[in-house]
Amino acid sequence: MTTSTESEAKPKYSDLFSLSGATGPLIGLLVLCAFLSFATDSFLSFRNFLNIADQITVLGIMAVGMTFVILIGGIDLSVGSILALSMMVLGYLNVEAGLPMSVAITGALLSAALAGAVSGLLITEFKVPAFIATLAMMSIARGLANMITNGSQIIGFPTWFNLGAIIRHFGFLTVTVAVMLVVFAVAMLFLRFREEGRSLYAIGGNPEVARLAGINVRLTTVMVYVVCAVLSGLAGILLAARLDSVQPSSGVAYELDAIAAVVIGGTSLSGGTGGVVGTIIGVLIIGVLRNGLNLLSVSPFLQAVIIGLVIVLAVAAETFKHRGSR
Amino acid sequence: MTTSTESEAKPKYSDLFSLSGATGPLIGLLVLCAFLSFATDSFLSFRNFLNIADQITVLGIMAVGMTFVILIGGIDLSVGSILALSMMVLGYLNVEAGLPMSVAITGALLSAALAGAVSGLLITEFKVPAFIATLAMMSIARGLANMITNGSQIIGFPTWFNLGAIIRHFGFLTVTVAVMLVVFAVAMLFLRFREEGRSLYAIGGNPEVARLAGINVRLTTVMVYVVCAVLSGLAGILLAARLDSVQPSSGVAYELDAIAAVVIGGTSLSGGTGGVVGTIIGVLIIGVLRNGLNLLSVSPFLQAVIIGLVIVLAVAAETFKHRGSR
Amino acid sequence: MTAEESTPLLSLRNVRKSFGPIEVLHGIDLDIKAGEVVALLGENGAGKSTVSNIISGTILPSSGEMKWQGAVFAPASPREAIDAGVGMIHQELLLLPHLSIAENLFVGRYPKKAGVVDRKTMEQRAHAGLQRLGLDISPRRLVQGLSTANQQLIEIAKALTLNARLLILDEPTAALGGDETIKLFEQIERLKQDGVGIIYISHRLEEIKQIADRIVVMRDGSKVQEFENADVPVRTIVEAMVGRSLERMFPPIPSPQDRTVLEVRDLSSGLGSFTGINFDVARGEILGIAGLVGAGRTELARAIVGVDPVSKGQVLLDGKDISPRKPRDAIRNGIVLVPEDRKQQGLVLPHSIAENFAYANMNQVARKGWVTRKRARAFADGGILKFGVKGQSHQNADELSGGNQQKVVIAKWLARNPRVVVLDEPTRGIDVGARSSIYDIIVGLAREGVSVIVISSDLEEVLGVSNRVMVMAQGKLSGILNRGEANDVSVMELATM
Amino acid sequence: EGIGIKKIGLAVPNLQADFFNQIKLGVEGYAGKLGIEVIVVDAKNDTATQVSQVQDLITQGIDAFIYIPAGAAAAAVPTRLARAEGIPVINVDREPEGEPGDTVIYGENVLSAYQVCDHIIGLADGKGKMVVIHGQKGTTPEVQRFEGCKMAIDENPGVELVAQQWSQQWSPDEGFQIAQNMLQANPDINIIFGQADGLAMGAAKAVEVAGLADQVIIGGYDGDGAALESLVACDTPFIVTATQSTQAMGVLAVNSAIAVANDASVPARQIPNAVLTTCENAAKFVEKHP
Ligand SMILES: Nc1ncnc2c1ncn2[C@@H]1O[C@H](COP(=O)(O)OP(=O)(O)OP(=O)(O)O)[C@@H](O)[C@H]1O
Ligand SMILES: Nc1ncnc2c1ncn2[C@@H]1O[C@H](COP(=O)(O)OP(=O)(O)OP(=O)(O)O)[C@@H](O)[C@H]1O
Ligand SMILES: [Mg+2]
Ligand SMILES: [Mg+2]
Repeated sequence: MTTSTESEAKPKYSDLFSLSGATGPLIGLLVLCAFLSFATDSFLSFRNFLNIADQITVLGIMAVGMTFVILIGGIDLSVGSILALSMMVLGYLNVEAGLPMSVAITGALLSAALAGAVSGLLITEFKVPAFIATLAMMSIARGLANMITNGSQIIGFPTWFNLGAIIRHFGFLTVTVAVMLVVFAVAMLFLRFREEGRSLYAIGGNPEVARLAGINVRLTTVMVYVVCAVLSGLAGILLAARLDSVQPSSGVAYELDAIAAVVIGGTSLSGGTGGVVGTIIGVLIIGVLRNGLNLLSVSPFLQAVIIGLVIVLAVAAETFKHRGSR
Repeated sequence: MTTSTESEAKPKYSDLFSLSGATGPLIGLLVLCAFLSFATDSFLSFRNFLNIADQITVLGIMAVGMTFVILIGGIDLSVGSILALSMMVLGYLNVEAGLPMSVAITGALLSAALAGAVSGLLITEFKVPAFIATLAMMSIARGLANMITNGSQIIGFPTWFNLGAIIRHFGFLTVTVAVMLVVFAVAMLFLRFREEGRSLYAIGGNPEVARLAGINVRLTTVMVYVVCAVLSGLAGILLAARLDSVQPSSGVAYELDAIAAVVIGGTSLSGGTGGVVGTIIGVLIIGVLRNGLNLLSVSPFLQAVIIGLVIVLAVAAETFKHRGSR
Repeated sequence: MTAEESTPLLSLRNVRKSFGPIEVLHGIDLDIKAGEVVALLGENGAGKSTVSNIISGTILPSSGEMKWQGAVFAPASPREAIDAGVGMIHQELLLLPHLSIAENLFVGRYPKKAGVVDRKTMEQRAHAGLQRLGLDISPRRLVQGLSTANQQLIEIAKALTLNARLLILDEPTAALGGDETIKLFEQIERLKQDGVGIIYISHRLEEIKQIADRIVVMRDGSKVQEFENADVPVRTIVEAMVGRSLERMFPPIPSPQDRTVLEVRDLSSGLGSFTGINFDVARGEILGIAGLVGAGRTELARAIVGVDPVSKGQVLLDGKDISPRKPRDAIRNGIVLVPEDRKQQGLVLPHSIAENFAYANMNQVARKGWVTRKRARAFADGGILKFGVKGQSHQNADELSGGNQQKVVIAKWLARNPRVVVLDEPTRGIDVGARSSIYDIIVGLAREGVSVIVISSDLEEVLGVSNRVMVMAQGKLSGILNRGEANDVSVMELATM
Repeated sequence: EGIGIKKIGLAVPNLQADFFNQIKLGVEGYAGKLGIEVIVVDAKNDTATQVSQVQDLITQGIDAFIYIPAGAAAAAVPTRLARAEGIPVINVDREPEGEPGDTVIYGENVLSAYQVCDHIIGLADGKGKMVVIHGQKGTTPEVQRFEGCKMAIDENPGVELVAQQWSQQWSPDEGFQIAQNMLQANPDINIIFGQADGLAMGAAKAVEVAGLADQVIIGGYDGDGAALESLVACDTPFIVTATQSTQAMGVLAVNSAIAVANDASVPARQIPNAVLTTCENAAKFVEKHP
């Protein structure tokens, strides 16, 4: 019988970074990094790590939203299309309609939120399975994104916008990467310590139990899809800053990357277990892997095979760990 | 209380076509057909129905395999890639290696079966979630398909092969469509009336109960993924016949179509309920919708929006039906 | 008595409920006062859980009205009921396996400090709650992997920490042993003193006298009788419940034959929950297994039929080593298990009764591997009739009341005509009438020469049906008593060794 | 009157690619002026989908078929289907092996790619480290543009091709990522050829992020609307492209369709040149796309 005497009310360090289910992947990540450090001259450098941070921004932010969705036992296939929709709304409002950037950004995020709310309501009110509701939204949002400019891209954002993705403050921190870090931190604190965050685990564990415990399951579910969509919209805005242009074909198949990152990070697709720390590891595995394969100049066909193998190994490693500990 | 006295072992008609959960979609399909008959001159014609039958062959066969997988509570994202792999193996063995078509077809189906077996074993033995195992297999199989010819297509199949997709026996039945019909019929009988078919429902309903009831859950699960992969391979062979060529880029995103067809048809993604009749309706909805939108000359971007809306409506209709009956 | 005191905490007037076209509650009137314990009794399917679910906002009534302290009360969701002060523990265990015990206790109402969840307070309060029930587990432990009894205690702890004005306990003791039940009653007494009103549902009628102030009996969706005093003979209650008198609980037990059928040799669990178990069961014998909660009985049963792995030892049938590695090995040899947890292990809930019968009896339902719906229904109808299940073969299992579900689980396994039956808590949640018919069935099986193992936390039950009683304590076999020597005292002595 | 066709079917591989979208706009614009109805179908890069769509086009009774084959390879079946109904087939961009249409119109790739690479290598004084960001591996433009560029590289022994990588979708996002990693592996790169403008513009951003804008020269291909605007501004390392005459291709396709339908003769191959476009001459293409 253990009753810990020394337990404080303040967020605890170990709590925050708890790796539930993600130690396997963490080891995988470290092995990957070690291998790449030996196999290439260019991997192990400060500069390259900054590059990787840049490259994972979009996926990282989307994966946080996807973590919430998967935690409540849902799934969202529409994130890539919503990213494109939000980008096109941004470009349309700022460049075509000539509105100030603040309005354009708000509009882009609102359009994403709306798309998320529709998915959420379809799931809660019309009992459409999340897979289907978001699959439909994936098609709809992509169609709308294309219809804004009849398929063409938009360029001509104000100069400062692109600079946010380029200038490295204090020698390392671009605004886009900073946004990602803030999203990570807020999501981590929210999931660990906020009542609403904990309710996501309850809903994912068993929605009926959550309902009986007095949690507003429907509202929470809709909100989760809204947040996931808004984060995708935010990722779209960062991507627009980075590319200094928007095109309706952005983000195709990003949903699969995001889901893969979340699951590699130990969040269970059946809901109720996992967290953002694992997801960050998952995102890093995918980011480092892509970066490393390019540094190694591996052909794209072989890359596909290797990425598949690594994903499986990272997830299966967790099983081996459990077997060992039995 | 009814205890029927005359019980025969033979399949019953009404049983076979039971629409559990798919009456909503069936009504949706009929409404769609009625609308298209009025809105276009060309929809309601024998010729066009033959075209639709042609067009759904590949999706139809893949969706049957997907039905099995989803019935046991799994999912298979690799079907599109396995289709491509099997096509490329077929082309390589027949055209490049000069082997007879029978050997090439066997080889293609075997390669698909192998891919399915690997996914199945990852799921049962290494406890990798089906979503991730098949996501990885999707990447791996696509990479391998590309590596066979380094990304290029293969042409040069024997003449009879393409004719199988073109010549309409008795004025209506191509070999490819006939194969699809046979697959439908066998799957329907299997799921409804075979002991093994019924155990898929048990596994999907509650794998632990199924295990305690003496069902070999692991073996059955692996077999289901193998069958799903073989059906994808078969669909690949029919597609090769139709295109008279094979290319490694075939079948991208087909998994989403197949899953959508299955779920529109009333099979639940959580497993245990549904069946092939519903899936056929789902396949027809997708096929008729695509055909109809083309006949209506709807712009491609708007098509994406409409397809999304119809998918949602078809599934939500089932909810409305239930609400009505409450 | 002042006017305020006489206003009931909660009153129901003419409450009705239909599921689809079928009405299952036909106008219920009920009053609960502060500080009293009302026992709600009735056969399986009488509508007790349905009434409770309406009060707790889990489901909506079809018509009728409720008043809470005199004001109209119509909770549209559990949240509204909780906010009003109604707490309920449900008949079915409803816990979140991936969360800690503490979180399970406080889900939906976490203690907070500065906007964040105050884990320290939460864990302290959880710890206190568990201690009160004598549960010595860390509140940080995950619920996953806890035994059924412990999960039940956690459910109770959850209810006790609710600070409710009205508490509904739907069969809280179904999975508990004597000690735990006593602890629970102490807590109920304490709550009564604090003026909490309690609705207590149970099929263990002996308990009622100890705890209830008043008894309400339901039958087939109607209230049939109220006793203003709990001090009525059990027989009278039973008559009110089943509408006839019940002669006896336990039928005479036949003597076993000489031939040993099942032998368990030096069996140890692969999961570490028991070691070195040796016993045998003869043809036509009923072996009871008693023990305290967590003694390892369930694990032993699961190991015998190959559900859980074994680290060492053998299971012999007719002297032949058949040590099953998977359930189908055991089934093939005619050994079946009626599991403890019918929802997770017994039934595919969203499927029909007919399908559930078929899954366990494919060899009989299928002809050359072909199954038709008609044959499956006909087969299930046989079992339904024989066991008096209230339900039809085409109904889904989740539409049945808990007790009727249990009957379906037993019936589907007995339909295989097994040689050895292992029943783990066979009468959990089963009403008295049905319980005595299950005892009849058990004894009937023994007469036919089947060997039966009955695991139960209900001591009376073990003593009542067994030829011999095997007692386990902390994963070890502590003794086997013959029918003559087994009684409350001797069994408890061995169980606490 | 005298045109002979009322309805044209246009099968496009993928409208997400600006190149195809431009051709579509060219066909629609010109046909609209002539009073011809155009039905567009988008195969989303899938050959099988395209075959189905062509069946549906024929069901609608089109009088001519403009066929831009989808996927890395061109399928012969759509041509056969149209032929069986006696419908003229105008191929654009590529044509299926063994089943040529009545004419094929495609942008010249090899020579124009040579010109772009020659231009950027020239600006770098014929020496330095060069990288190539390819399009989708195995597609005709990917192969031919590299062939042309390789000629320019081979002519300049001072230029070393230090790395090449393939993208899946010719997209700016991929261009950015690939270039960033290439710059990491080889920080002294000074010449980049992106096989499409999207790739080149993405690469330009990566160069700016790396702070190497002064050192690197980037060439692209296609002459997308956005790329031309960027060249007009001329404030990035991306300074040259080959503008394909996409609108002209659309017009040519419609005219060829009319000619074939009226039994006039058309050349088997029509190859409008791509025009080397730099900061200086980009403005006039923005004004009016060729
Ligand atoms: N969701 C449902 N759909 C249809 N019928 C239902 C449903 N839930 C309960 N019933 C029916 O309502 C009746 C009352 O069930 P209830 O669960 O209230 O019984 P109970 O008295 O709690 O029985 P037990 O002692 O077995 O728990 C039963 O006949 C049951 O079959
Ligand atoms: N799935 C499991 N994983 C890990 N431990 C378990 C699991 N199931 C049970 N245990 C533990 O094994 C021990 C024996 O449990 P078991 O359920 O066999 O006891 P029991 O005597 O049948 O008591 P009960 O009355 O609770 O059924 C308990 O300490 C329990 O916590
Ligand atoms: Mg009940
Ligand atoms: Mg037990």
